[in-house]
Formats: sequence, C-alpha cells, structure tokens
Amino acid sequence: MTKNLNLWVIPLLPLIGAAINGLFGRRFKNAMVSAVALLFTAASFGWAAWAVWTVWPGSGIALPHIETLGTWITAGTFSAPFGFYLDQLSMIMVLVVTGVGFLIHIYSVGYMAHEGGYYRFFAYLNLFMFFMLTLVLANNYLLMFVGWEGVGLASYLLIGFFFLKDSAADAGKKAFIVNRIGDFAFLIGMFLIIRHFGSLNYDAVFGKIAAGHFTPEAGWGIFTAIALCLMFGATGKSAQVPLYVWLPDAMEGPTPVSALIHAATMVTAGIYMIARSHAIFNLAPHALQIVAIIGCITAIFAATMGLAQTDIKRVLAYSTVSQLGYMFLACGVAAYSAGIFHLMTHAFFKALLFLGAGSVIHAVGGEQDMRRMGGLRKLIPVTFWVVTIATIAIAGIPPFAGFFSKDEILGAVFHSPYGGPVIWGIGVLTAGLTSFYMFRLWFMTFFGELKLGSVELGEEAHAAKAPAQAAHGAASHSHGHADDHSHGHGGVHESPWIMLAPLVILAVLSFVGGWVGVPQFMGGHNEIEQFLAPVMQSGPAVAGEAVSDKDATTSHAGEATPENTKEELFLAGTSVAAALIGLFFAYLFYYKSPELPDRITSKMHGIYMMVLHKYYVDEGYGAIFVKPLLALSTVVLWRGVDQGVIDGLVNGAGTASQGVGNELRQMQSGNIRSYAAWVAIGGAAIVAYMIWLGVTR
Amino acid sequence: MVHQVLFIVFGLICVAGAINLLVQRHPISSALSLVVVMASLALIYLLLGAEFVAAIQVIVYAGAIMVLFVFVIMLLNAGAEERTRGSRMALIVGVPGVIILAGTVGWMLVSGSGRLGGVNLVGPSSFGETHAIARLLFKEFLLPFEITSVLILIAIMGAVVLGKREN
Amino acid sequence: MVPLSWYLILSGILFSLGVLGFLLKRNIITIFMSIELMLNAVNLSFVAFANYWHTHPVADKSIVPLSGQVFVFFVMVVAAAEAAVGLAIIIAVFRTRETLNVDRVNLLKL
Amino acid sequence: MNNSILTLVTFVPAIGALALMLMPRNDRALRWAALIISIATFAISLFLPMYYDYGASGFQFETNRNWIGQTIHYHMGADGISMWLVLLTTLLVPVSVLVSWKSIHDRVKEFFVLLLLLEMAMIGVFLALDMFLFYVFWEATLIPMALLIGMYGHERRVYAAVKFFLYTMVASVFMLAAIIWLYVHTGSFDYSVIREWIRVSIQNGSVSGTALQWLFLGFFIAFAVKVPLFPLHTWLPDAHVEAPTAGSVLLAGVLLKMGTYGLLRFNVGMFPDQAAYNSSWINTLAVIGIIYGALVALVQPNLKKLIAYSSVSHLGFVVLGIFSLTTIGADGAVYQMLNHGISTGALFMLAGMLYERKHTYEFKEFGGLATPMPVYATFFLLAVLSSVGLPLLNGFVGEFLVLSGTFQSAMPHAMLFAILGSSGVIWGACYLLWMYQKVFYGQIHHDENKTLPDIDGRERISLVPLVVLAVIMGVASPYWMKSIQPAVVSTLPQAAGVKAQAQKDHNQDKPDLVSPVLPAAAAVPNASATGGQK
Repeated sequence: MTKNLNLWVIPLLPLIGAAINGLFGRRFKNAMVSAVALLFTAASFGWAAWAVWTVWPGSGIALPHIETLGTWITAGTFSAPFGFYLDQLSMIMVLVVTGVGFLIHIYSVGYMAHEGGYYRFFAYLNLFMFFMLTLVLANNYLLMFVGWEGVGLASYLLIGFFFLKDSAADAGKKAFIVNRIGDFAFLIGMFLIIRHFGSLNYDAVFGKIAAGHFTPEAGWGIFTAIALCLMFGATGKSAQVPLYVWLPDAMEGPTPVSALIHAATMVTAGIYMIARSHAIFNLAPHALQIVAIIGCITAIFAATMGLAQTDIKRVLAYSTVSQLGYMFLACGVAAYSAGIFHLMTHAFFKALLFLGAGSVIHAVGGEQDMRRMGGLRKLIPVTFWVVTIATIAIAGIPPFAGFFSKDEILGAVFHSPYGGPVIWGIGVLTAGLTSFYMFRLWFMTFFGELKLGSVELGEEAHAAKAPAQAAHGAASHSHGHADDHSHGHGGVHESPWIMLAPLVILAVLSFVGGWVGVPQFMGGHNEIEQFLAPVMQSGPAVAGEAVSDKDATTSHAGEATPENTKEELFLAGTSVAAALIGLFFAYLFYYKSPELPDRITSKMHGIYMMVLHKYYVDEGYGAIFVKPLLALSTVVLWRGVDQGVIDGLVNGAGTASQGVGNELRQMQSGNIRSYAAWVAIGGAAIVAYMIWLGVTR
Repeated sequence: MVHQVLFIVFGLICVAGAINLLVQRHPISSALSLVVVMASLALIYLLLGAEFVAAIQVIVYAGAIMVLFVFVIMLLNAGAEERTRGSRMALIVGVPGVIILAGTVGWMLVSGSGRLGGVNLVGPSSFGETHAIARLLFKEFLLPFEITSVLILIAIMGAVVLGKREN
Repeated sequence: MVPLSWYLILSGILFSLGVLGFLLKRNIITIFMSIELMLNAVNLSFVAFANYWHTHPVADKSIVPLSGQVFVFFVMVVAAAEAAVGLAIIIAVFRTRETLNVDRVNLLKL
Repeated sequence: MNNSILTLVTFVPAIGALALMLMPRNDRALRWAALIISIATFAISLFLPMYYDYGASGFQFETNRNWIGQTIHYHMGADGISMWLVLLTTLLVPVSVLVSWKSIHDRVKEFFVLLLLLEMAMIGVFLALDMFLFYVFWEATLIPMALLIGMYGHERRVYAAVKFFLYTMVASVFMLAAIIWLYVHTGSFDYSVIREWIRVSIQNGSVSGTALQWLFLGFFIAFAVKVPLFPLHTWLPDAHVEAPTAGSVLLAGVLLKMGTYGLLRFNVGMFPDQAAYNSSWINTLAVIGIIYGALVALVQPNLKKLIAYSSVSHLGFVVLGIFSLTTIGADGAVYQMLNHGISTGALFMLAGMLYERKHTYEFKEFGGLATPMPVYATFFLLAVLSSVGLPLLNGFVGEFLVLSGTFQSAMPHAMLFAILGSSGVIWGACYLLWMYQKVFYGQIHHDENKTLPDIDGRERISLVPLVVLAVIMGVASPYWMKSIQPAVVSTLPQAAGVKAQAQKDHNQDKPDLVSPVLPAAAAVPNASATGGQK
C-alpha cells in the first residue's frame, strides 16, 4: 500500500517562504521576516521527518517511494515528469538538508540582526532550501538538474549578497560561471543518457541497467562517457580539482551562507549525484578510477593550501574542499555508503566550525584575520568549547564523528583495487595535515596572548578594512568589512543565545554522529552501512571488484575474523596516530613557540609563497582562459570579423557603386568634340564587330 | 587600261581635295576644296557609267549645297580657326579611332578583293540611262520618294524657323 | 577594268578623312563640311556597287542593279535637307554665342 | 468553410491604424486609442487557442478566396506553430505601446499608425498559406519597421534603417525568384499544393535535384538574413541600437521569428531532402552564430548591442533545433522562438526604461543601480535568468529540447554540434551576468545614479505579463507542446518523423548498446533526382 506522502510539500514550503519574504519582505519588520522564514523551514523539516518516519525500513512501505505530480516537459519521444523519489539515500540527505538548514536559519536570525537587506537574505536562504530539496528529492536527472542550477543561482545571490562590494559581486559571478561549466558537462551526460535509455527517470534508467542487458565490457565506452560527464559536473558543484576555484572566493558571502551552502548542503550535491548514479559508475571502472584520483589529489592539494591561510574562513573553505576530496575518494572506490556517511558527519562538524568562526568574528567585531586573534578562550567560553569539539571531530580523533567516517573511507580505500596503499597513504597524510591546520586555527584563535579586545583594534580593523561605507538599502547602519557589523565597541563578548543554541546542538551531533557507523572490528555493527545497503546494492556490483566490495561489507557486517580485525585495527591506529602527530606539531608551532613557524617559512620562502598564493591557480586560469578569450572576442571577433570583414563588405559595396557612378559622369562633359569622339568610337566598334562576324561565319 | 589611269587621276584629285579640306585653316578655302572633291567624284561616277547621278552630283551637291555653305561662311564672316590647344581628348581618341577604322576597312577590302572581282568601264548609255533610273524610282522606290519630299518640306520649314531673327 | 575594291578603298579613305575632319576641326562649318564629305564617300561606294551588280548579276532577284544609283539620289536629298537645317542651326548658334568655335559651344558642360 | 477569425485578427490593427489617422493630433487620446486597439487584437487572437482542435494536425481556421484572378488566393490558415507566434505578436504589441508611452513625444500619430501596420503585416506573415500572399506580407513588414527605425531612432538611425531595409530586400528577391519558378511549374501559389507537387515530382523524378537545391538556397538566403544567421547578422546590432524601444521589442520579438518560421515552414517543409543534404553546413553556421554571438556580446560597451548579439546567439539555437530534423529538436526550436520573444522582449523594454532615465546605453554610465532601483533590478534579474536558461524558467525548456534533439539527430556530425551548442550555456551565463554586475552591482560612481526613480506603475504593468509568462512557460510547457508537436511532425519530413518513431522503439525494446553511437545517418541524398529519403 503506497501511502501518498505528498513529498512535493517539502520543497514547496521554503519556496512559499521565499516568495512571501521576497515580495512583501520590504514592508515586514525583521522579526516578522525571520518568523516567516523559520516557520516554513521548520514545517518543511517536520514534514520531511514525518515522511521519513512513515517510510522507515521497518514500516512495510516499499522503497524507493516514487510520487509523480505531472509532466513537466514532453516533446516527441521524451518526457520528464515532476516526480519525487524517496529512498534511504535521499532520506539521509533530506534530513541533513532540512535539519542543518533549520539550525542555520536560527543562527542567522541573530547573526544578520544588524545587516541591511534582512528580508532579502532570508528570501534567498529559503529559495536555496527549495532548490536543494528539489535536487535531493527529484526522481529524474532533469528535475535534479533544476535543483542543481537552482542552488547555483542561490549561491550566486547569497555570495553576492553584499553587492556593494565589487569583490563579493565578482565572487558570486565566478561561482555561477564555474558551476555553469560543470553543468555543461552534466547536460552532456544527460543527453547521452537520453540517447541510450530514452528517458531520464531513475527507475527507468537503473531498471534497464539492473535488467542486466549490459555487461561492463560491452557498453563500457558509453558508460564511461556518461560517468565522466556526470563526474565532471560533480567536480563543478563539489569544488574538486579543476573547478574548485570558486569555493575559497565564496567566503565573501555572509558566514551562515558559507556554513549552509559551502559546507553542509550544496557542495555535497555532487557526492549525492555520484552516489545516486552508482549503477552507472559501477559499470565504468575507468571512470571510478578517475574519480578516486581526482578526490585524492583534491584532498592533499587543498590541505596543503589550508596550511598557509591566515583568514579563518579561507582555512575552513580549503578544509571543506579537502574533506570533499575524501568523499570523492570514497565514491571513487565504490564505497558510496562510506562517502555518504562522511558527508553527513562532515555536514555537522563543518557547519559547526563555520558557525563557530562566525560567532568568533561576530565577537571580535568583524575581524577575520587569525593573526589578530588570540586568547579568546576565556572571553567566549561556549564558542570555545563548541569549536574544540568540532576541531577534534574533524581531526578524526576516535570517539568523535570524524574518526569513524574518515576511517571508514580509508579502510575502503586500502582494500579497493582502485585505491590501494599509495592512495591510502596520501589519505592518511591528508588526515594529518587536516588535524594540523585545524589545531593551528584552534591555537591561533583561542590561545596565546589577548591581542584583541582593546578598543583601538576594533577601530583599526574598522577603518582599515571597511571600504564600503555607502548607505546600504533601508538600513541606515554603516557597514563593517566583509560581512560583520562592528558590534558595539565594548570589546569581545559572547554571542547571544540564539546563535549559541544551534552551535551546541551541532556540537552534540558532531560528537554523537559517528556512532551510527561504528565498524564491526570496534564492536559496533555499522547501522548506516546496512541502512544504505539496499540502495547501493540495487545496481550491478562494481566490475571486477565484486568480491572485495562484498567482503568489505561482509567483513564489516560479517564475523569479525581475527586477521581481519587486526588489519582494520592497524589501519584505524595509523589514522589516529596521524591526527595526533598533526595535533602535536600544531601545539609545537603555535602554542609553545609561536616564532617557530616564521623561522620555517623564512627558510622555505619559495614554497611558502607558492602555497600562500594558492599555487597561483586563479591567476593561471585568468591568464589561460579569461584574458585571451576577452582579447579574442574584442580584437578578432568584434572589431575584426564583425566590423571589419562583414561591415566592410557591405559598406564597400555602397561606396563602390558611388565610385563607378562618378566615373561615368565624366562622359557627359558637354564638350561637343568628345561626343563626336564617342560617336566615332561607337561607329568603329560596330564596323569591327560586323567584320568579325563576317570573318567568323 | 584607260579606265584605270582615269580612275587613278580623279581618285588622287579627290583625295587631295579632301586632305586640303582638313589642312586649310580658313573655312572658305576648305569649302572650295570640297567643291573640287565633289567635281572629281562626279567624273568618277561618269567612269562608272552613272551619267544621271554625275549630273545630279554636280547640280545638287556642288551647285546647291556648296553654294549654301559658301553663302553661310560669307554671311557669318567666319574668321580663321584659332589654334586652340583645345581638347587633346579628340586627338587621343580621334586619331587612333580613325586609324583603326581605316585599317580595318582597308584590310577588309584588300583581303576581300580577290573574291570581289573587278568592275569594268561601261560604254555610254548602255546602263545608267535616266529612263531606267526614272522607271525604277517611280515604281519600286515610290514610297521612299514621297517620304523624301515630305522630309525636304520639313527641312525647309525648320530652316526658315531657325533662321528667322526674333524682332 | 578597275577592280571594285579600289573604288571601295577610295571611298574608305574619303570617309576616314571625313571622320578626321569631324574630330579635329574646331570650326563648326568645317565639321559640317567633313560630314558632307563622308556622305559623298558613301555615294561613291553606292555607285560602284550599282555598276558592279550590273556587270556581275547576282542570283538573288531582290537586288536591282540600278538601285545603287537611286540610293545615291536619296542620300543627296537627305544631305541637302540636313545641310539646310544644319546651317540654320549654325546661324542661330552664331547669333547667340558669337563664335563658331565648337569648344565654346558647351552650355551642357557641368 | 471560410472561417473569418484569421482575417479579423490580421486586419483589425489595420482598421485601427486607419481610425488613428482620422483622429485629431491629441497625443494622450492617440496613445489610449492605440492601446485599446492592440489589446482588442490580443483579445480576438485569444480565440485561436480556445477554439483550436488539439487533435487535428493540419491547418485550422482556414479561409481561401480568390484574390487576383484564379491563381492567386487569399489563403490563410493557422497550425500549432503559427498560432502561438501570432499570439506572441499580439501580446508584444500592446506591451510595446505601453513602453513607448512617454518616450515618444513628437509625431506620435505616425508612430502608432506604423506600429499597428507592422502588427498587421507580421500576423499576416505567420498566417499566409499562399506564397504570393506570404511574400506580400513579408515585404509589408519592411516598410513600417524601416520607418520606425528611420524616424524615431537615435543618432545613426538613417544608416541603420537603410541597412536593415536593403539587407532584407536584397535577400528576399531570391525568394521571389524561387516562388515564381515554383508557380511556373506548379501553376499555383498554394503552399500545400506546391509541397505535394515537390513530393510527387521527387518520386517520379520529374524535377532535378539541382533545381530543388537552388530553390532551397533561394528561400534559405531570404530567411537566413532575417534570422540572422552568422555572416549576415551585422544589420541587427545597428538596427537595434538605433531603433526606439517599441521597435526593438518587435524587431527582436517577432521579426527575427519570421526568419526561423520561414526556415521551418518553407525550407524544411517543402524541401526535406535538401534540408537533410544541407543540414551540416547550416548547423555549422548556427553553432558559429551561438558561440560568436555570445563571445562578441561579452565585450560590448553598449547594453542594447549586447542584447542584440545575445539574440544572434539564441536564434543560433533555434536554427540548430530546426536543422537537427528531429521532432524533439524542432519542438524545442519552436518553443525557443516563443521564449526568445518573451525574454529578449523584456530585456529590450528594460533597456528602454533605463534609456528614458539615463538617455544612454553605455555601461560606463551605469553601476550600482540595485540600490536606487531594487524593483527594476529584480525584474532585470528575472529577465536575465530566463535568457540564461535557468531551469523552471522558459529559456531552459527550449534550449534543453533543442540540444537533446540535436544530440540524437541523424544528421552528420550532429553530436559535435550539440556539444558545441551546449557550450553556449556557459557563454550565455558569462556575458549576461557580466552585464548584470556592471549595471547593478558595485559602487555608484555617478551621483545622478543615486536619485534614479524606480520603475513606476505603467512600466510594471508592461513587464509583469512577460515575467509571469516566462515562469508559466517554464513550468507548464506541455500545454504549448500539445499543439506545437502535431504541427511540427506534419512539417518535418516524414522520414524524420519515422526515424523519431524508430528511435523510440529502438530504446524501448532492446537497447543494444553495441549499435554505433551515430545510428546510420540518413543516407545523404545525392543531388540526383531520385536520391529521395530511404
């Protein structure tokens, strides 16, 4: 008995919230705006929870649960419905999106209290929720593409929220265009799917694959093509190596935006898409190999860049890119459930870190540079403890969530043919680097002497960094640098409870989150793995690696054979060790002898500058793609072809006819003798012609 | 044989007159040289047995038209031509034009002369008698004859109108 | 027996001289006379052909040998008419422009 | 069976124009009269979708009377494609009347008379089924448009008007030659008679392939200039920059569609084999148009020129869709025609409103306008997003169908064209967002920008229908597809229709993946007479 869950209500509620705030928000007071926003997000979360609860595996309702509302596009042989698809994977995603989203909404009420354009912010936030939920709940690739581009639009609007600042507007535009490049590849992937499966609906596509018509060898060309296109689309959205450049710049947006979009939900869309189309990826072993490699490169690459950053949000941004690299790596080795598990835990502690950083910035009046912070431990205790939990979680130290999900991935990588010890080694190294830069952030912000707190610094930060003084919209309030208002100059103080409550909840989740997936050899029975099993096993097993995938899960779920556990324990041990080493170095560099890092950086100046300037990738992209493109289109295309060639021809025809006319005018010179001459010539010509006729005939 | 000698003599006179027409600066002398040309032509017509035409030539052309010309020259008291360096255009276009014309016609005639064959001196009154011409004129060519009369009438009226001095 | 081509050559020469006169001379009357010369050259070839057809009869009945001479007659008529009207025009031109030099008669010059 | 609805729709604006001429020169009354007439026309044209029989696929509401002697008929009819284009026209005219409320203050009467005459001619083009009548209306659109540009434009208006006029006139002469050639051979001007004659004569080989090829080119050149296809497009930016706002809206909204409508109806409809035969180089031009138009738009210093080049790029998609000769592609092309009319019409109106305030289109005069004019900025953002092709807005549906149709088309190199075409998606985002940022974001550099008035009631009324329609067409596209689909299937060569059917079966039963990526392309019919479609 399929109960009609009206899944379409979940995405619709935030859309209504966005519409109300968008259209009438100008006239509402802030309280009313936040009330509308929170109400609709909460309702959506409630409905989602209810839907998940009713469809929970034990409830007898067959999963995946599909509801179609009506056809959206139909032409010729192709049609795409408004369809919604609920199965274990989308259950997790919908809960994470609405849950974390709701917490961040609460947080932003406090955070954005003094910002201008309050209604605009919440309208965009709700709009983002609508698109993200459409993406997660869609039952076909086209509707997912709607969500896909929609979140791109929402991130464009939210990153460019402080549009008075050119850097924010540029960052927003950069994000949208880079995402669009990814969407281009996704579009091609969809066309390939239409061409070979006739439809984009998941059940149709996966049904045909599951029907076993395809042996990996026979159709590998097509599947690799589709998988690669989808993968390239995912790199655009989840900021992987070639297309990650937009994420660090996206920090121009307000911090809650970074937390929601660039940590918890949007960037994970790519991972969700790959996990969702695992059936295709499983049949394209080469594509999986590439996914793994890209994931690994991104992880290590971003981690190194995170080391040198001084801006607190940039560090977190690079850490997000690095963690996404982990998830990509997990998907690359076909351990999709491990990827999703890490996605979930990452959503908790990364959102917490961003919000924590936000409350730190909020406390110190808009200051983002870590070098200017220090010794805030006692001034903002709650934030301190919450950020500590998150930092330990992300570093991957056992009882916390991060350890379990990261270890799950590293374990899967070690066993999988696509992973292998080399990539596993890089993974562990990245884990070490992660813990190093996270604790670096931790020490620099909360320990050391109190550089902050004095009024002058607030002033100096205010003056030095506050270019945008222009009155902003209705708010008469003058504008601090970046996103934060210079809170009252009374020095450092703890954020209001409305901001801290979500932090505490997230902290609990970061702590508890990991226990869902405790692996066998540690006594747990990895509930999340079993929970996702029906989804992940529905497609064909990964080509040529069927066994290990099975045994990876069986060894986890199955009996804890002695040599199996010993090996697993060894793996877990190394990753914990890496985390602790990172902690120690951070402690050494930034707590015991703060001058040490300067000495090291002065020695390895070249490398340090490289890393500081993010390997000059942005400038490289600019020089390779953007400038030549602009030059080409200005000089060659517009001036050259358009005005030069084509207009030249057209106007040339005009002037040519004038010239000929002018020449002919000479004949009518009015001089009788020239007329006589022309008559004579005419006569001669006729005579000559007649002679010629006579001769030739 | 006689025919050739006479032909050459009168031909040369004719050409000399024509050249003189060009060379002379004063119109009256070129008019007179034209009269010489016309007379020599009349004689050539006689050579070809066209007595009536020769007579008409002398009477109409030499007698009437040339007299008219001389009369007008006298009337207008036209002086000698000025040496205007004038349009060199005529030189540039005229001379080569004429050369081409003469050249082609000449080449044509010379190359074609073989096929044409000769014409011989015709005895008196065996060919171009007036009555034959008259019969021809008033039978086959009656219509052109009437038209030419109308033409003459119009010409006269034209001349009168143009010549009249508005007073 | 004089070959017909000689007559035609003579007529060609006269005609060319007429054209030369027509192009080179500056006095309108002289130009007019060279036109007359051209007409006479044509008459000559008419008569020459008339005689030629008489002595070498042509199969095609439509050519009447004597028609050459009748044509000469018509040419003369036209020449006379033309001379009359032409001279009247010249007089009219002279009356208005006081010159016979053809280069000055250029009201049409732009 | 002579249904007079079509004659009514076509000639009400003409009668209105006549009435306007007789009215005294009171500007206010003239404006209101013009508005009422155009809204009346729109109301009448609404009867078409109401009484349209969605089952039948042929021409409906047909009226066929003798016009000149027995051979030239006044034969009008509407099918799925032309009906919606007529509605687009009758929608855009009242909107352009509203937009030119304040911007036209001298010679107001002539302006509105020309506008209504233009509307009559445009509707006539879409409804005419007699080739002679079609040509008459085709030329009739030139005169009012050229006058509109010439009399009411900006600095270089005369140059632009003459260029526009000559470009179209010279090209359509070739079409006239082709029409006459066909008349001589078939004895009639009627579209379906000619189409039938061509089909039959191909079968029995009585007409040579080269003749058909020349006819195809004759029609093609006339429509390619109007579309505008790549090398023949330079008249568009000049005409747009110099035209008054109303002129631009109608020029972009409807006149460009006459070109693509002609390509679909006449080039593909009457010469299916030649369409397949020439599809590769035409598609190349279309793809070049897409990328070239976008790249050049990227660097335009002038707002209206940017929008003009964006039209070149968008219509490249339409031509790509038409010459993919697949049902999906052609459906998408027709739908994209309607979308482009709405989104670019809106963009031009917004540019016009900015011109009323700033009297210039140069970007350096704008900057940071979002602060003084937030409502205007929102409308502009919606128009930009619809033009960029954001899902749930109308642009996406058209573009997606065109590209997926081209992707599956049997024409040679179709997949390459589709991939290059879909790169247009990126360029579209680049230049439109670049423009949006230059106009709306960042600091306000010019002081007078601070006090710019936001858009007032009248301007909002003219924008709301277009924006609402953009959203509705993005979400509820099956309503339109229901009527477009049969019309397209009957226009496209049967082989394509059959192939689309085969494609469907091919997917349904056993999707053998081993089949080469490009199913055996329709054997490119050699130029010889008998080389008909397999």
